[in-house]
Order: sequence, then C-alpha cells, then structure tokens
Amino acid sequence: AEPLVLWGPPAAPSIVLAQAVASGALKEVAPDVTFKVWKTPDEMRAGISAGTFRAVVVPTYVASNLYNRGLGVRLLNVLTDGLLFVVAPSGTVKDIAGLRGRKVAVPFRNDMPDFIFRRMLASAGLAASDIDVDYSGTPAEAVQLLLTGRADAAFLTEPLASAAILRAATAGRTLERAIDAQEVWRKITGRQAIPQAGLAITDKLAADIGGGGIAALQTALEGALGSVLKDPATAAAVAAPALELPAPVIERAIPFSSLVVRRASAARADLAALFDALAEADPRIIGGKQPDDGFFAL
Amino acid sequence: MTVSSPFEGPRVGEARRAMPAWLRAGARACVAATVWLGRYVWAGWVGLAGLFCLAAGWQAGHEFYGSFILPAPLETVTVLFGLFEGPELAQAASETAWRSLGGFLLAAGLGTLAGSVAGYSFAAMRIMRPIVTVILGVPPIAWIVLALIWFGSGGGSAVLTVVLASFPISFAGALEGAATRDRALDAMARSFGASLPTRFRTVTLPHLLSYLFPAWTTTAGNAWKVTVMAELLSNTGGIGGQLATARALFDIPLVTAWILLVVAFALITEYGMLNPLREMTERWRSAGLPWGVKR
Amino acid sequence: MTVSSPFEGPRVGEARRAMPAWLRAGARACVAATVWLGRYVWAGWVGLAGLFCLAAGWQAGHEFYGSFILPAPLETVTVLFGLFEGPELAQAASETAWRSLGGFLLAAGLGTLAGSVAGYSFAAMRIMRPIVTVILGVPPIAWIVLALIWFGSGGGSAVLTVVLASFPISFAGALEGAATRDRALDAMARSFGASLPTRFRTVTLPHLLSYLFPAWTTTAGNAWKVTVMAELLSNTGGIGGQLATARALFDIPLVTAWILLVVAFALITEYGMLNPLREMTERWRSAGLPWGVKR
Amino acid sequence: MTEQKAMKLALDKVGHAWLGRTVFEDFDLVLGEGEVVALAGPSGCGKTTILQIAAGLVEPLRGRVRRHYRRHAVVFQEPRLLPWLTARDNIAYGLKVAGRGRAERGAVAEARALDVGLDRDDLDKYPVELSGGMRQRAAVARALAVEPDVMFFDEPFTAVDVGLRRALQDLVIAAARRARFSALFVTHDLAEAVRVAHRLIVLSGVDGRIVDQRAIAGEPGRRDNRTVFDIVEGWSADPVFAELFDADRRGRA
Amino acid sequence: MTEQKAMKLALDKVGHAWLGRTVFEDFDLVLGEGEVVALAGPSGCGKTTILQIAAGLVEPLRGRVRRHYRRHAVVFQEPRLLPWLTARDNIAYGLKVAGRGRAERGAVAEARALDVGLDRDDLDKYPVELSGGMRQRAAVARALAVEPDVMFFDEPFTAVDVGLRRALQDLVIAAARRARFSALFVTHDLAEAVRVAHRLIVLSGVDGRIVDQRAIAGEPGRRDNRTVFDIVEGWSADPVFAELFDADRRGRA
Ligand SMILES: Nc1ncnc2c1ncn2[C@@H]1O[C@H](COP(=O)(O)OP(=O)(O)OP(=O)(O)O)[C@@H](O)[C@H]1O
Ligand SMILES: Nc1ncnc2c1ncn2[C@@H]1O[C@H](COP(=O)(O)OP(=O)(O)OP(=O)(O)O)[C@@H](O)[C@H]1O
Ligand SMILES: [Mg+2]
Ligand SMILES: [Mg+2]
Repeated sequence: AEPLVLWGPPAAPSIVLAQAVASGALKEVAPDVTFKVWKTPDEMRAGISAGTFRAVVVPTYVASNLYNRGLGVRLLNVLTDGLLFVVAPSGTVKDIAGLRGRKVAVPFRNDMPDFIFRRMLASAGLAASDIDVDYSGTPAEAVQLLLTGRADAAFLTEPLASAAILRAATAGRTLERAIDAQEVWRKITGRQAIPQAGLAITDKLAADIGGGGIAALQTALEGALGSVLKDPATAAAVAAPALELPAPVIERAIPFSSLVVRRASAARADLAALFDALAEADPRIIGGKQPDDGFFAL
Repeated sequence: MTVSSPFEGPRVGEARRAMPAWLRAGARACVAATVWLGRYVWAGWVGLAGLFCLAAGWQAGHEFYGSFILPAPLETVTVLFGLFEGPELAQAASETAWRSLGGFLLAAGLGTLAGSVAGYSFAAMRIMRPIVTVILGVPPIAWIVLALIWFGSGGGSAVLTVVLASFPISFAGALEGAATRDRALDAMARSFGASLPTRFRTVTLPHLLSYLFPAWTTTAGNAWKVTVMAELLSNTGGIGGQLATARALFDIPLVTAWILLVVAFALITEYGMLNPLREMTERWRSAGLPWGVKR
Repeated sequence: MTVSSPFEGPRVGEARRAMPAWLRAGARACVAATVWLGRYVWAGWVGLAGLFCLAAGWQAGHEFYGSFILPAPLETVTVLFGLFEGPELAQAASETAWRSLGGFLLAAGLGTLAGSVAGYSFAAMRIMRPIVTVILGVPPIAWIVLALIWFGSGGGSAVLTVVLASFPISFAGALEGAATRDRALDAMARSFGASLPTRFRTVTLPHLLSYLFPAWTTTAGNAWKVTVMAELLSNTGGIGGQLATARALFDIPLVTAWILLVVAFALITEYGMLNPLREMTERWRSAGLPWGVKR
Repeated sequence: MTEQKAMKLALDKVGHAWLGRTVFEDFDLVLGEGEVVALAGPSGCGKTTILQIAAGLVEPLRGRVRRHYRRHAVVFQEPRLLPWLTARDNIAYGLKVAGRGRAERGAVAEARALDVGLDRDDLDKYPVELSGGMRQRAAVARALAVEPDVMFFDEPFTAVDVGLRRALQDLVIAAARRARFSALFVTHDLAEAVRVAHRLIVLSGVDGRIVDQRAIAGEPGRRDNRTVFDIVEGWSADPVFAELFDADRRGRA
Repeated sequence: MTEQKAMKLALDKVGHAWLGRTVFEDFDLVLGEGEVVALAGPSGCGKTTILQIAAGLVEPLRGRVRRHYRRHAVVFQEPRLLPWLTARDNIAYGLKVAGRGRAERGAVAEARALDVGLDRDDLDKYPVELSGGMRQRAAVARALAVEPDVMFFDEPFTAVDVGLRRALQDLVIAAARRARFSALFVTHDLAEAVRVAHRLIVLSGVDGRIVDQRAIAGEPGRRDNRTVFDIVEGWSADPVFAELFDADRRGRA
C-alpha cells in the first residue's frame, strides 16, 4: 500500500491525528503514515483536486459542501464537539446579553463561526445593531485588538483562545473564555454538540484501504484520543512541532476543545442540526442541501 | 489642427457656410470625435484578438482541470450576468470602485508630486528614495492592524494598501522623468523668463508624461487587484468581501465571475480612461513617423 | 576615462613605472574603486538620514500604540539579532531570497523583452497590451490554486506570484522606452549599416535604461514583499512561513523583526545591486551639469 | 555710435571655466542702445559661453554682468524647439510665457513666421517635420516675436540659403533700427558680421582673449556685397585674423 | 569628368511626398567614381530628403535608387551624436558597427579627430560638453573614419569658422582624391559648392525641380578665393539662381 499523509489545520482536532501518527497505531492502515498541516482553504482545495489530500481534517460543513459538489469526499468521523468561545477580559462579560453595546471582533465573516454567532445573538434577543461586530482582519488582528483594549471581546476558536489568554497573561492582563458557545448551542437547539470538524477521506483512499483499513483508522484515532485526554502535556509536546504552536498553548487548549472521535454516522443527528442551522443562514454553505447517506463513510 | 473628414465634399462645405459659426465648429468637432472614436475602436479589434487568445487558454485549462479548479469562461460569464440582476453587484462594485479610484488618485498624485520634486532636487532625491524603498518593501501585514485601528472596517485600510503599493511606482517614474528632462530646452524657456511652474508645465511635463503613463497604467491595473485583495484579507466588504464569501462557500464559478468583473474594470480603466488621455497628449510623437499625425 | 586620485603624487608615479603593466592597471582600478565606493557611501549618509526619520516615526507610533500593536525599533532589532543565532533565519531567508530573486529576474527579463518587442512593433503592442493588463488585473487568488497544483508547496507558486505581479511593470516601462527611442539617432546608426541588434544595443538601450531603472527598482522592492506575502498565503515556508508562525503565536516583535529583515533585503537589493549598476550606466547624464562627470 | 548711447548690457571682467578648464578671462563688453556687436572667433573659443553668460543662462565664475533692459530673447545655436508643439505654437512660446492672449499669439506668430520665410502650411508641422533651415528660422521667429530690447543671436543663419540669409540679415538690421534693440551677434562668418554689425569683437581660440575689437566702417545694411567682400578680403591679410583664416596656424593644446 | 567614370550611385526618376504633400518629382542623379556633386537650393526645397533617399534612410515613394559601392557614410544636418558616448567613442561608432578592434578604433578616431581640429582633451568630453562646431566636426570625423566609398554631406560645415571651414573643405577634397570616394554634398553656400564640387545641381524651392545643373570650371581645390567669389558673383546675375539669391522673389504657397 502507498504511504498515507493525514492533513489537518493548525487547530485542536489535529492533536489527535498527530498523537495517532506518533504512537505508531496506524501501522495497520498504511506502512508509512505522516501528519502535515494545511493552512489555507486554497491549499486544501488544490490538494483534494489534485488527489494529494486523501485524508484531511476539515470543518464538517466543508465536507458536506464538497460531497454535494460531487468531489468524492466523505466524512469518516467527528473530531470535536465544538471549540468556539467568546473571549473577553475577566469579569466583563457573563452571557450573550452582556455583549450589548460592546465591540466584538469576529474574524470569520459569512463563515460558520459567524453564522453560529449570529444565531446566538438572535436567541438572546439581540439585533445586529445592538452590538458592534467588527469583522475586519484575521484572527491575529482580532486578538491584537482585544489585547490592546480596542475590542471588548472576540469570538475565537481553540487553540487561538488559549493562545490569546496565555499571551495576555504575559502582558499582565487577564482574559477568560467568557461564553462557551457549545453551552449556548445546547440551550438553543437542545443538541449536545457542535460537530465542528472531522476527518474526511476521499473515495480513492476508501477504495485503497478498504473497509478494514477505515475501521482500523477509526480505532487508532479512538486510541489516540484516550492518550491525549489522559496526558495532555505529552500529547501537546508531540503535536507542537507539527502544528507549529508552543506546547503550553496546546496543552491548555486540549481540555476546552471537546475532543471526540465519533463515527460520522453516530453524530448524524448533531450534524443535521448544525447543517440546518447553517442552511437557514445560507444553504450554499453546505452545498445546497443536507448530504445524503453516502456522506457518512463510517 | 484641422480635421479632414471623408464626409466633407464640396456640397457639404457650401451648406456649412450657411450655418452659424458655433454650429459649424460643433459639427466639425462631432465629426472629428466620430472619426477618432471609429479609429480607436477599430484599433481595439487587435486587442480583442489578444484577449480571445487568453480566453482560449482559459477554456483549455478548464477542460483539463474541471470546474472546481477553473470554471469555463461561458459558465463564468453566465454567473456574472446572473449577478447583474441582484443588488450585491452594484453595491460591492461601487464600494470597490470608490476605494480603488481613491487609492489610485492618491497614489498617482502623491507619487507624481514627490517624484517630480525629487527629480528636480538632488537632496530631496537622496532623502526620499530610501524612504520610498521602505514603503515599497514593507508587506501589508506590517501595518494592517494600524490601518484597522485608524479606519475601522471602512474602506480606509484598502485605500491605504493601494496607496502604499502603488505610490512608489509613480514616484520612481516621475523621479526619473524629471531627472532626465532636457536641460537645453529648459534653458530656452528660462531665456524667455519662464517661471519654474511654467517651465515644469511646458518643458518638463510633456517629457515626464512618457514616464508617467507606464507608471499610471500599472498603478491603475494594480489598484483594482490590490483593493480586492485588501478587502478580502481585511474583510471589509466590496468585491473582496463577496469573493471571501464565495470562497467560503467553495462556489468557484462565483469566485471566477467576481474576478472577471475586476479584470473587466481594469481593462475599462486602462482603455476607457488612461489610453484616450495618452493618445491625446502624446499625439506629437507620431509626427515624423511614416503615417504621421492624423490632423 | 582617467582617474585622478588624491593619493597620486609624483613619487608614486615613479614607483609605478617599475611595476608591471597589469599591476599598475590593477592598482589604478583599486584606487578608482575605493574612491567611487567612498563617494557612494558618503552619498548614503543623506539616505540614512531619511531612514532615521522613518525610524523616529516608528518609535513615536510605538509609544502611542504599545508593543502589541507596534513594537519599538530597538526591541525589534534585538529580536532580529537573536534570530541570527538560530538556524531558521538562514534557511528561511535563503529560501525567500531564491524565490524573490528568481521571480525578479524572470519578471524583469520577460517584461523587458516583451516590452521592447512591443515598443518596436505596433502590431505586437496592440496584441500584447490588453493581455498584460489582464495579467496585471487578475488577483492572485484566481490562480493560486492552479499554482499550488502545478508547483506543490515548493516555492513555485511564490515565484509565479512575483512574476505575474512584477512583469507588467517592466513591460510597460520597456514598451514606453522602446517606443520613444530617438529615431534620428536610429537613422544615423542605420546609415553606418548597423544591424537591428546593434542598433538596439547602442541606440535604444541606453535610452531604454532610464525607463527600465524605475521599473526594475519598483520590481525589486516589490519582489521581496510579494514573495513573503505569497509564502504567507500559500503556506510554502520561507520568511512568509516564519511570519505566519510568529503571527499565530501573537509574537508581534518577532513578526516585526521578520518584516524588518524583508525591508533590509529590499534596501540591499536596491542600493547594493541596482543603484551601482545605474550609476555606472547613467554616468553620462551628469555630463553638462554644473558638477559634471567625475572622470 | 557706441559710447554715447545708453548702456543696455555690460560684462565686467567676466571669466569662466568648465570643470576647471578656463575658457576665457577678463572679458569686457558694453552693448549700447540700438547697437549690434558681432562676436567672432574660431570654433570652441567660448562664444556660446559668453553669450549664455550675457543672457543669464550660465553663472560666470568671475566678473559681473549688468543689465539695463526689460526683456531679452535668445536664438540658440541649435533650434531648441519644443518637439511637442507645432511650429506655430513654438514661435508663440515666448508670448505664451509672457502671458499674451491666444488670438494675439496666433497673429503675431503668423506674422513673424512670414517674416522669416515660413508659409502658413509649415506652421502646423511639428519640428521633426521641418527641414533644418525651417527649424532655425522658427527659432529666429520665436525670438523676434517677443519684441525684446536685447537680442542674443548664436550663429542664427547657418542653415539657410544665401538669399534667405540676406533677407534675414536685413530683417534683423531693420528690426534693430525700428525697435531700437541691441544685439550680440555670434557668428563665424565675417561677411555676415560686416553686414549686420556696428562693431566686431574677435576672440582667440588659444586663450579666449579678445584679439581685436574694431568698429566697422559705414552703417549696417548700407554696405553692398562688393564692399563687404573687400573688407573681409582685406582683413584676411591682417595678422589679427590669422587664427580665424588659417586653421593650421592655430595653437593646439 | 562625369560620365566616363564608373557609376557609383544613380537615382532614377525619384519622387517623394511627405504625408501627401509632394516635395519633388522625377529627380535624376548619377554620381561617378571620385565625383563630388554639390546640391544647392533654397531652404526646405527637399535637399535633405533627396540625400536621405540616396543614402537609403528614406524609402522614395516613386523611382529607383541603384548603388554600386560597398560602404557609405552620412554627415547629417544635425550632429546626431550619441549623448551617452564621449566624442572619441562617437567618432569610433561607425568602426564599432563595422566590427573593428578596440585599439584600431581608438587610433583611427584620434587621427580623424585631429584632422577635423579637435584636440585630445576634447575627445573625453560628452556631446553636451562640446561647442556647436565641435559637435559638427565630430560628426564629420565619424563619417570619415569608416573610409567610405560614397559620402553624403548635409551642410556639414555650417557651424565652423572660415579658417576651419576651408581646412575641412580641403580635407574633403584631398580625401576624395586620395580614397577616390564620391560625394553628394548638400550646401546652401554657393562658394562652398564651387570650392569642393565638380558639378552643381540647383533645386527650385517652388516645385523641387532641378533648375539648373552645371559643371564647375576647373578642379576642386585648385580654385582660389578670388575665382570662387567671381564665379558666385557672376551667377548672382543669372536668372537661374534668382530664387537662391533673392528671398523675395520666391513663390510663397
Ligand atoms: N519627416 C517629415 N515629415 C513631414 N514632412 C517633412 C519631413 N521631413 C521633411 N519634410 C518636409 O519636406 C520638405 C523638404 O524638407 P528637407 O528637409 O528635405 O529640406 P531641405 O532642402 O533639406 O531644407 P534645409 O536647407 O532647410 O535643410 C519641407 O517642407 C519639410 O517640411
Ligand atoms: N557644458 C559644458 N561642460 C563642459 N565644457 C563645456 C560646456 N560647454 C562648453 N564647454 C567647453 O567650452 C569651450 C567653449 O565652448 P563654446 O560652446 O563656448 O564654444 P563656441 O565658441 O561657441 O564654439 P562654436 O563656434 O563651435 O559653437 C569648449 O572647449 C567646450 O568644450
Ligand atoms: Mg557656439
Ligand atoms: Mg536639410
């Protein structure tokens, strides 16, 4: 069999992949398995089109979008139940309603976090005009604005939130995860999780490694999850070089990242709820419709 | 300059004599404009040939890579026409247009001004050139936060990006043009007691224009692109914002349609605005060429 | 051109007579080079003054916005010197350097070539100009995926970005320069039976250079910036990759240190490479000025 | 005819060097009202430099220039027409600089163009489309158009044919008499100097000194061809002009 | 002296028009070996155009040009020096184009420069640093340096003084005799034409036709000043030259 590269963004779900690769548990799937980071959607698009990306961690709605476009991509599992937080200086913000009149940096306009954020606002009875949403810039700029007090809060993903909090500490300021989006989500929708990201595989890989290989992959990841949650410090040290993030940041992020390794079919209801919510804002984000059965690789 | 038009038979001449002078002049100007426009558009055919070559390459790329990487030209154009029906296009386009126009005017204006000053004065040149190199060499991420702080999520940061990216081009052109002015002609103008501004206008400027036009055309073409990229990266609306959304949706034909629009704007700026201006001011250059100046 | 050096007393002259000719020529060239270098560096002081003005502004900005938005110059320089100890700098810098050098050479070479051809031939100009406008006007996101597919995550996509961004600048300059060549001088060269290449080299090129230098200096300064931004966006290592990592860590002084390095490279390219070249080829321009040509 | 008239222009002990190489030193010149002074000398002796210093285009290294007039005009050794203006606009350039109205400029330019033998057709041509002599004439017309008090001519009629040359010389003489303008007239053609000037200054090619300075008998424009030729032929024997007439006797550095 | 010699250059029924305006038509010229033909005519009559057609720089609209020689050289009406080369390199330009070695170029350039009265100091100057006459002389030296078989002179000595002019005329005569080169010599100075040429062609300013074509008595270089003057003075009464001598009688369009 060919060597296999697992691709993931420099975000929390990739920790599990890095751990799985390092532990050697993927020997059964392919003789030579490595982990690499993708950073831009263009890279991912190019990789999937060119066939070099065969197993890649992507946001679940992206997997649905690609699947619905007929690109031969299916979701294997869900790797996180949500890692979105509103970060604000300690004690300033308690809940969504507390954001009223404040300036919040949301660096993902018209993307999933933005839709979830708007949904949260709506559920708290806040109109768009009640708070000052600053969409400008990338997460890096959002944190810079937050740390210098030019924004009152920022809507961030892990491990960015942890990094920001750690960075603020060295500057003598205290930030906290003021609002856990997962909790709010639970209240609004009644669903337990925001199945944000998962491992997607191409049909070509599925054909190459077969059903047994897929199962072995899932098992290896489940095992890796166990060791990550048991010993975050070691896992962080393992993942740090590949993610190009300092180990302490990763270690701090692990407990807040709701890491899971759930089969896609097992998370189907949560996924459907999330996709519905997104499609309400813009159906095109999931590729126009709920993905059908073929979407769930396992 | 007199216009000799092919429609000007002796009869017409007689009929004209009966018209009042302003009407005659107006008619004459009309004919001149029509003739000029005809010639301009005619010359455009060759340019279109070049563009269609590009389109053919695009189609070939599409056939090889498929719609997810490179949508077909026809598909893209269809999507683009679809856009014309919605309200986003007008809004996004006008937002981007104002930003790139503002950026272009500021960049071209400041660059030309500073470059001309530096071209006249060696001391100014020595001080300014390294500064301009630094401005040119600093990647936008260095000051994008500052721009966001100063201008918020309005268009200011996009305009600033355009200015900083394009200003050095006009500066370098104007500097070189002013430095290579013909000093013999300058002395001639001085002998008639022409003041520095007059000399600049009548002696240096016409020479300078040949340095400014390449700088301006690159600046103008660039301005659209840079504005869109800045909007995209700083999430500040306009066509760049639309592009970002389309990208988040992986709607590649839509992405390509927006890009096609940007390119169309760049072409319009160059061939609708800058090129006619150049043709007007640089007509004298075709004097002495075998086909001469069309009078 | 003879060199009159201040160190050249009659005694030295006598001593020289004893030296073999090649040694004498060598010594003479050495003295000439030293004198020239001295003058060049001396002129550089003024430029440094300009740079220090910029640094002062930077410091002021730092004091107003704090380290997290704009680190102090001193802090940045300290971090930069710290970088010199690690291995990343050498590796990242050499990666980026090769890419931007390659991009610059390709862009300047192709642009100059295509521009000159277009400047000589009207038909070529009419076909090529719209194509170049399109190349200039297409935002990089349009083809970055294609570039990634073609070149993978090597430097190819960064090089392509530089070429596409910079090529039109050289093209426009060369086109205008070749089109405005002095046809009277060209006829003179033709009267001596000079072939087209000879005429290009001896009559058009020296004139063209004054159009190419502004284009080349902007291209060179731009090349560094564009390479770094392309590396950042396409995640292909180099200084851009280091910048991305530093940004992800919110290590703003490190980010600024890398940017400072890029700017330093841009300055070195301009003042260490292009400017001496220009001084050499454009010396004749100072003939007839009050201070004349230093022989 | 010289000293009793009001002084228009004076050069006092003027000296100049180009990049350290002295061209001439201690050059004195007084130009009276209505006076035409011809300046002759071998090629490269510094005539153009003196003229440019007198016209204020070159700062002299030593000495002083005094001017007592409102307006001057210069005809340069090369035409120095602006390539982007038609002959008409080039001729009107001085008037434009002086702020005259458009209509007046056009009328004056046309009149001066006719004076120097350009026709109306030629006025719409750009300099590259003109013949060498036409360019030179346009430059002369441009200078005449501003009606100056002092004119500086630097070999103005070298590129025109004999007949036109005489006509232009007569034009200058007539204009000088009518408008009472003074002129410094650089020429290497002694016959031309004798025809138009009151006084002749001859420079040396060796050190730029004044070799000789002499009033010319008679009135400008009143001397006929034979007289002019005889004067010049007479001079050719004079050792003062040896340098000018005999290229081989010239000192070579 | 004309027809029995080998033909070097022939213009057959050549005509030209600039942008539709006819300058001349049916112009015929045969240039024999070692023959110097002077071309005179009022300013703007088409002399430069004919010369450029003969030299192959302008395509004639009508007619044919035949050439039977290896190399020619042109002295243009303006010096046309390359501003980025020193006088030395400018003079050597033709040799460089011909592919001669560096050392040879330097030696030949220096020799020709001395011939036209430039000194070694001037050779390191750039064109802007030269006086008007020096530039013209450098252009003449550049043309002489390539040792052409046919020379085209377009008013080559207008900017030099009498003495140097005679010396240069003698140089051309001597070179023509020694190297047996033929020359087409455009000039508006009849005395110069008489001094250097075997034959004179006079063009009309009205329609560019050949007004007259006449052999000049005696040999070039053997005619003394008085003879030359007498010939020219004699011509001035001839109606053929009326146009050339009298600007007022010229037809104005
Ligand atoms: N490139 C050109 N384009 C248009 N017209 C031209 C061009 N060159 C010359 N002419 C016209 O052709 C005519 C003849 O010009 P030409 O230069 O041959 O005259 P010439 O006899 O050399 O005069 P001169 O003694 O003044 O040099 C003039 O009317 C001139 O305006
Ligand atoms: N800008 C300059 N820089 C350096 N040297 C110069 C400059 N202008 C003139 N010279 C030198 O000064 C000397 C005198 O030049 P000038 O032009 O005054 O001579 P001229 O008498 O007008 O000669 P001509 O009759 O040939 O026009 C020459 O040796 C020339 O090389
Ligand atoms: Mg002179
Ligand atoms: Mg001529």
